[in-house]
Amino acid sequence: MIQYSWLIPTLPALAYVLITIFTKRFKNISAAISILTMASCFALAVGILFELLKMDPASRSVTFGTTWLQIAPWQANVGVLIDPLSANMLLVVTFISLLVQIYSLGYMHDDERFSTYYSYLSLFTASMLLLVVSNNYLQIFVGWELVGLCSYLLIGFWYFKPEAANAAKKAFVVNRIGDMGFLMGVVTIGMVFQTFDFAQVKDLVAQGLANHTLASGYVAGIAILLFCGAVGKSAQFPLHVWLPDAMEGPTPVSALIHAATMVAAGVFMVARTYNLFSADPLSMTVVAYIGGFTAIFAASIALAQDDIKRILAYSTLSQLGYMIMSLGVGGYTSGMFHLTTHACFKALLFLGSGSVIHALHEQDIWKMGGLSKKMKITTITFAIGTLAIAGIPPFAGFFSKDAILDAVKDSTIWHHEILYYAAVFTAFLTAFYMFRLFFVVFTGEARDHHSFDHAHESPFTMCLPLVLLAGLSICVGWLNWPGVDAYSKFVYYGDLHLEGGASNFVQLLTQSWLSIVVAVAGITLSAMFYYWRIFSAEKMAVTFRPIYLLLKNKYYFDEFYGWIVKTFLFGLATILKWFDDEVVDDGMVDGSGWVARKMGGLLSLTQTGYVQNYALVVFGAVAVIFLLVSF
Amino acid sequence: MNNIPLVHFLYLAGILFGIGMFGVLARKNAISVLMGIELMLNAVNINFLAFARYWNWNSLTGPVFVVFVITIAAAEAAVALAIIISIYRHLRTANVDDAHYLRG
Amino acid sequence: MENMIFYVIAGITVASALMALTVRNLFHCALFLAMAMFGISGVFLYLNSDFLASVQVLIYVGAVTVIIIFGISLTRNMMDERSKAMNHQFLFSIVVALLLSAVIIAAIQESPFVGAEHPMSLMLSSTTGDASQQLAANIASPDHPFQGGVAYLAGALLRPENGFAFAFEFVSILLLSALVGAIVIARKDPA
Amino acid sequence: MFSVLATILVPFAVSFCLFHSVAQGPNLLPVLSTFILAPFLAALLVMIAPEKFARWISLGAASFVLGLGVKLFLCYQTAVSGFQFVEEIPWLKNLGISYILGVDGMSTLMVLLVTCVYFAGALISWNISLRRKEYFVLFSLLVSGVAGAYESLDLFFFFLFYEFAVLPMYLLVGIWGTGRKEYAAMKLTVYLLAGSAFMLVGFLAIYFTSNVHTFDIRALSDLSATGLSVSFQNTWFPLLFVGFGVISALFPFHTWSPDGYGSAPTAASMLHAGVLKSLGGYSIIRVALPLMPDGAKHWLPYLAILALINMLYAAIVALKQTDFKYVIAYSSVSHCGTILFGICTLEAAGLNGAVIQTFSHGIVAAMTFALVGTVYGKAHTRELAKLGGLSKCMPVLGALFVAAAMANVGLPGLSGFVGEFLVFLGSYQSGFRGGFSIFQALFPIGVLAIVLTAIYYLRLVQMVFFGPVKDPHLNEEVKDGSFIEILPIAFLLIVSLLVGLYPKPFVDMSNLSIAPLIDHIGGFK
Amino acid sequence: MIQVQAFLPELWLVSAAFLVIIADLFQKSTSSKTVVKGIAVLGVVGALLSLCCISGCGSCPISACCSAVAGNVPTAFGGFLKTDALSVFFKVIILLATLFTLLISFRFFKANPTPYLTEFIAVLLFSAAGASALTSAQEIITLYVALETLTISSYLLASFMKKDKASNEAGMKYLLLGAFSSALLLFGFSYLYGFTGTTVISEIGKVLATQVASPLLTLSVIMIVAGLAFKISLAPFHMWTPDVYEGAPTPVTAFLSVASKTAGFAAFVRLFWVGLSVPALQPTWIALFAVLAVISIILGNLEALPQRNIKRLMAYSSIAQAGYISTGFLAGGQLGLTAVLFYMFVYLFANMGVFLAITIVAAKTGSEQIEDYAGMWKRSPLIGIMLLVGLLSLAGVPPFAGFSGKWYLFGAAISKGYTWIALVGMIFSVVSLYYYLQVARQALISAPKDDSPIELSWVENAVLVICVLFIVTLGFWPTPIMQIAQTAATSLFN
Repeated sequence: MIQYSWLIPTLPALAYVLITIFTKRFKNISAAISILTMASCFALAVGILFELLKMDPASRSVTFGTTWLQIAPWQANVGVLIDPLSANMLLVVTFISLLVQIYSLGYMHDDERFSTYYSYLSLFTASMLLLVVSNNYLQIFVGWELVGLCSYLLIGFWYFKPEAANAAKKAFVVNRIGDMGFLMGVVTIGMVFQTFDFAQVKDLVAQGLANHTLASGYVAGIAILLFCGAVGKSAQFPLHVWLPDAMEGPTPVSALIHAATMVAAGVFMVARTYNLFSADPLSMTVVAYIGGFTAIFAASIALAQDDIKRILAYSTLSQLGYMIMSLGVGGYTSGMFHLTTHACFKALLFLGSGSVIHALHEQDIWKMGGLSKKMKITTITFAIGTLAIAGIPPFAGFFSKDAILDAVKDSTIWHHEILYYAAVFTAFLTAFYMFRLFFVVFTGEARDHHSFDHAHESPFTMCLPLVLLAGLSICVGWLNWPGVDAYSKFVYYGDLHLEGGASNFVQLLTQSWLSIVVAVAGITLSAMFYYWRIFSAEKMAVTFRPIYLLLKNKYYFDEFYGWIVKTFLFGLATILKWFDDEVVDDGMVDGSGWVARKMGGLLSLTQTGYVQNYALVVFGAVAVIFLLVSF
Repeated sequence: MNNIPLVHFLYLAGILFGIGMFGVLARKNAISVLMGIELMLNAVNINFLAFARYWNWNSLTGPVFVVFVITIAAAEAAVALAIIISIYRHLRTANVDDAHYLRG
Repeated sequence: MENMIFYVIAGITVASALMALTVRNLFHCALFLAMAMFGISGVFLYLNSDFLASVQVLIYVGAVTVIIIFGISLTRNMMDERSKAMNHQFLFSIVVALLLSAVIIAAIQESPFVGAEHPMSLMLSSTTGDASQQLAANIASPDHPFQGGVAYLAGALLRPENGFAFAFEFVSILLLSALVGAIVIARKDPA
Repeated sequence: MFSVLATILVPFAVSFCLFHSVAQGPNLLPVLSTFILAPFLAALLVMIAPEKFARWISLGAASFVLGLGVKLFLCYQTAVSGFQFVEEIPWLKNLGISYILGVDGMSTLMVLLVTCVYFAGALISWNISLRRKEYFVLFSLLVSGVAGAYESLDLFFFFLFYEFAVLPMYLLVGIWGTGRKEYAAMKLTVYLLAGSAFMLVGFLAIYFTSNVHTFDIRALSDLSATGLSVSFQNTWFPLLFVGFGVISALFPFHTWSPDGYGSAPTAASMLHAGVLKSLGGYSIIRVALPLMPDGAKHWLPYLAILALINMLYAAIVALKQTDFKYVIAYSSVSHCGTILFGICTLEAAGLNGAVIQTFSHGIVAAMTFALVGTVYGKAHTRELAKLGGLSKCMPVLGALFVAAAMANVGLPGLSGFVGEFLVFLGSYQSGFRGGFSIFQALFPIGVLAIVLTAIYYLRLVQMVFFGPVKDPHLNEEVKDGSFIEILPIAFLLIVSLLVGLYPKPFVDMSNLSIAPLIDHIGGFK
Repeated sequence: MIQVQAFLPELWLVSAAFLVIIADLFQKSTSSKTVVKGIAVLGVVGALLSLCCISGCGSCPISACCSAVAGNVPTAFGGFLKTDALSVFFKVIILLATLFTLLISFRFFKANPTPYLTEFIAVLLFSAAGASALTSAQEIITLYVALETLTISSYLLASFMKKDKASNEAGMKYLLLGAFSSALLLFGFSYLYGFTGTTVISEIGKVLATQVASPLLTLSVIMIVAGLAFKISLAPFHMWTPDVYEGAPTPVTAFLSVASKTAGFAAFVRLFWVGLSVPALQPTWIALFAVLAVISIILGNLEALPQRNIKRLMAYSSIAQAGYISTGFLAGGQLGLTAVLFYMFVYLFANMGVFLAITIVAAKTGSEQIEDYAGMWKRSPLIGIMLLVGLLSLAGVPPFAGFSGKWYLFGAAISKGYTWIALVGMIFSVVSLYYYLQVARQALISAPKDDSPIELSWVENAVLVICVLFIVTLGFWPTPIMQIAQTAATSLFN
């Protein structure tokens, strides 16, 4: 099966081409093509997983490829690397993608650009899978950029909405800034190691570090450059600003791209190039702190948001911060595990919110309420998702989050205790704001009766993915059921060693009492505010108005960046345009023409028309020439 | 045979050439300008003959040149006067300055 | 004595040339010019060129000056006393004329002609193989210096093998052309 | 539509087969001359034929040449490399001038580029109605000149063909342009010829200083034979570089480019931006580097700064432009900066990047200008303030423009990425080799261009195609591109995709020229 | 031994001139004077064909150069007149220029009737004979007489439109400046004679070869340069050019710009590269020419920029062209002189074609202003193309012959190390493009103010087409003319 793995990115790409060129006008055929290719990709991914499982754990890595371009001494390949990491990602991507595509059948049904939508989804999946199966740095960059394009296209899918167009542009540009670093990293790798191949680079780094021909600081530099890309794509601080805005895209897109898969690409990339990151504590520290900071930072913003999708977006940021932090502190497995579980429950949450939006045509949570009465399936599945993200055992989030907290606690990096407390506090915040969302939207009384009256449960195509994902949100975590540790034994870096040490579920619960406590505390507090209404959120907002405003306005980062861009970039552009128009063009170019014409005009004044003046010049010239020649 | 040094003839020619030049440059009237030119040509003639003597009449080139110069100067004078008369018909003047419509 | 007369003639020539180009009245100018031409023909005599001296008198005094006076008469109001003789660049002209004259005189002073009466050797005879050498051999030698005789000149001008014949013939074309053209231009067309 | 397809396919097939038969046997057909003569004869034919046939003849010739170009690309023997299909006719023996045509890998690519753009340009000019006959005459002549310049191996003919192309350009801009067309035409012409002033004097200086007494580039490239001293090279290399650079809109001699392209008719800007402009970088690689390697090594680090300024400065200035076409024009300037920067690296990767970028820029710029022209033809304005939401009424053109923008931005999968990536790789490598630390300092700045390019292109997409429709008239009256308008753009997009998706054959082709050149020069050491 | 071949063309021209005058006696003054025109054209064509007899090969006159160099150089008048390949080449240019001038004058005088057409033609032919004789002259007196024949006739030609104030003024200015330029020239000659005792150019060279430089000698060289530079309108002795070119009748302007200039260069080439090409003087006058060439290029091109009158524009252009040609001249040697000859030949067609176009347009519109050329592409495409091709050839833009010409001129300069002159020349060529293109712009881009077509006679059509073809072909394929020019240049040093 693995030898057909190259088909995984190719099939959706073909689907894209087919839809774009031939079936634009036939909605159903387009959707069918897209969904069928995705299903077959999923099947392939499953097949690959099983084939890998059959192999010896130490050699679960298959790679093959062909030359893409060649300039001695470089050879850039296009190829496939199948190992547990990519198999894991393949499953996640193809599965979520498949579900989202099914879901979209209902969600996008009335859109006139239905086929285009599916073509973009196919293209996205193709690019994402290209990235995932890549066996070299260049290809991963190629896929990386292509998913950026698809993200751009899908955020701007409703291009006629100015917000959507703006958000799309912002997403692409912010990502590009990160990608600039990534590209520099890739180029540096090419320059230093004369190859882009993961395996070769890995060997060369190991050799170089072993015989001290390569400074670990150098490797750390490369790693940090690469990490810039991850910061952009996984929307880590300070490049996080694009992701909330990306919610302007259709909700299934948010679920697929901006929650489950693409934004996780940064995490995946760090994991994929882990040998570079782990070479030096510096790069690890940077990664861990950026991740940790993003986690708490985004969670705090989520507290004060009103838009259902934006809350989820900030939650995504926060969870991505978790994953990055986990990788940074050495929790390779826990990071990837959280990626997997998060993909399930975050996709669930987004699709659930999509279901709500589909029903109400409304995104402001304060205009919702009491939806549990009308949308049973959505409510239940959403609740499962919320519990999962809050880290309540035995839902999936509990296992992965706890693993991360463990990893942070056990890590050896600089002041890891700060990170630990931050992570715990984030867990508390997460539970709080997620349940805030849940309570406000699904419980209590309807606030906007007009839209409430029209609300209805979503069609089957939308509910089916919700149910499937809800099931997964419960069960995926059990892969790492203490004592079983199936996931940890499959995806790991270096030599296999199981940490945490909990051998059964009870032990795990006792070990991780803190995280459970904070989660429960968060839920309780949230319930006090929004369910039982013991406290008034409005009063709190008034009392802590500066903090509330700060959070509500996302720490004014958009304004700050906007100000920087406007002042510096467009200011510079204004100055340079002025320079170009006035100095270079009018001054130098037209100026030289002007000077020439003026000189011509002045010189032709010497042609006075008086013939004796001419004679004077002639004789004068003879005398002057003679004097010049003689002296 | 006189023994006036060659350079004295040359000086004389130079001075006459200068005077002729001055006439060409400074006189207002076209005919005066023409006179200046004639003087310059005569200075040339003095030079030729002086050098011919200096070269011991080794060739007749000098005097021959003078013959041609005189002839051509006469032709030139005739042509000049024709043009001056023609221009006089238009401008009612023979001042060189007054013909300066072509310029720039 | 002989030399003194030369310098007197030279002085008169220069003076009348100067007068010819500074006097306001054009008739007077023409007369001074004629006088200068006389002077120059006198100088020609000092250069052993009696024929050319007479030609000078005939052509310049007799023809050119007359033509000029004729022209002056045709363009009558040139003698208008009110108009200035000199143009606007009078001062510049003095400067340039003096400058160029000074340059010429200075150059002459620096030249090998100072003090030398004849060239050291007759390079000509050693290098020439052409018409002028034949001339040199035939008609002129230090013993029989050229006296400005008509015959010699005629020979030089007219014998085809002497080379100058072409120029002599050709100058007639020049004269013809000048004649034809001058007539056309000076002629007063019927209106 | 079918007659158009027939006009395209039949000559294409004919030339393809014709060349095929020749390529098998002894080289009897002067293939390379055909690239020059076919457009030239087409021009003559258009001149003679009635006006209504003008565009058909041109299109036929363009397809014929395209077939030939593709076949040339396929038939070039990569195993042998070096100059192939050489034609040599002595012209002025005593002055060492010969009519020499020949292609190596790099010029094969360029010839292919010329033919592609010619083809697309002929299609895009389909609806020209003003003085149509003259238009197609000049258009074909332009191609003839450009093709000659890329094929010439003799400096005299190189120069001759290059300038031969400038003149039709003047008239094309002057007569069929828009806006301040006469000013722009004059500026463009004067600038390009000013650049060539240095070229001409430089060529002659090389001829008279070298010991080989020929204008044959092949012979002149042998440094041991030419004996051009280091001081000579140091004097002339920068002058030639700037002279060639003017063609590629080197800062501060770039302003002809926005004005010229802003005013030029669509096909003319396509050909100029796509093909003629690339000649600058091409000739630096073809002439300046091999002939004066020491001068190159001495000067390129400093000249790299100019190239960098080009990249970044033009990109920033593009941000504030208010005219649709001016943004594209500045983008083209910026991309040419990348080409020059690639050359300045003096590394295999960088130079290959420059060549690929040249090809890519040619295709992509032509595509972008074709789009701008088509949109302008429908919306009748190019002011960004008045445009908006065009995707609503012209979705296909909108999608194509996004594709073009992405190609410009250097998105992988399209041709722009390959070139840019190699250029950056080369520049880093160049610094790494320790030749000049200046590169290492400059490299990160160069990468900024990819962000800036993204910013202004996306701004453009947003302002023109996205958002609400600003002018309600547009929505009602304007139709999407017709088949004949879409065809050339789609064609160019496909070429760009080909290069982007599988660059190996193209890079291999270019490396056939670059690898020996790098061996010859030796790089910064 | 006198070989008639040495002055056969002059004989043809002079005889034609006499015949013209005689024939006129038998024609009514009001008739169109077809016979007179016919005789004139035949005379010039005969003169051209007579060049074939020089080598006796009977082929075309240009190829006669090749055989002439083979050794059979017709000589007359004791070697004072020698028609070598170089002079044949110059003669071809001059005679072709005369032929063009005749053609232009026919159109010109049709639009501006004059009773003196016969006299005009006669004087023109005399003048051409002078120019032609000048190219063969090997001796200064002969050269001077020929030069004056050309010049004095030119004064008359310039003021020939005696009812036209501008023509009169042009004539007077030309005459006065010409006369004292020739006085200057003669003064220079007199000192040269003083130093060498001979007027035979080759002997002057031999005598001077042994002498050291002295200020007087230098002065005489400068005066000669000044006197002759007047003829080729090299700055700063160019001042007459714009006024005279503008005021003179267009055919005369054309004649002056080509024939007279060619003659001037012929004199320069003989005098300087044979007579004064000695160690004591050569560096001086080469440096002098370098400066004058550069000044001419700069002044001519800059002053042309603001011009509105096309003839005046062409005047400044011709000053600049003189500068370009001088760069080839000062480089000298076989290469430089070849370049000069080739460029002169190209210049002939470009300039004459343009002047023919100017005359035709002026005859129709009565205007010489550049604005009035608007829309020529519609009124007469051929004229539009001629202007474009001719002017761009003058600007040195490929693929026109002017480009090849400049390539050789600047190549020659660079080969002698005058790279900076070439650089200046090229840069100002670009400046020149600005004003040349202004004309081309009006003619080919602007919309016509007046739609009425301009009709051309078949001869004019043919001549314009020939000019265009010549210019384009020579641009691509200069080889044959280059080879002939090279043979001609070589003959100077034999």
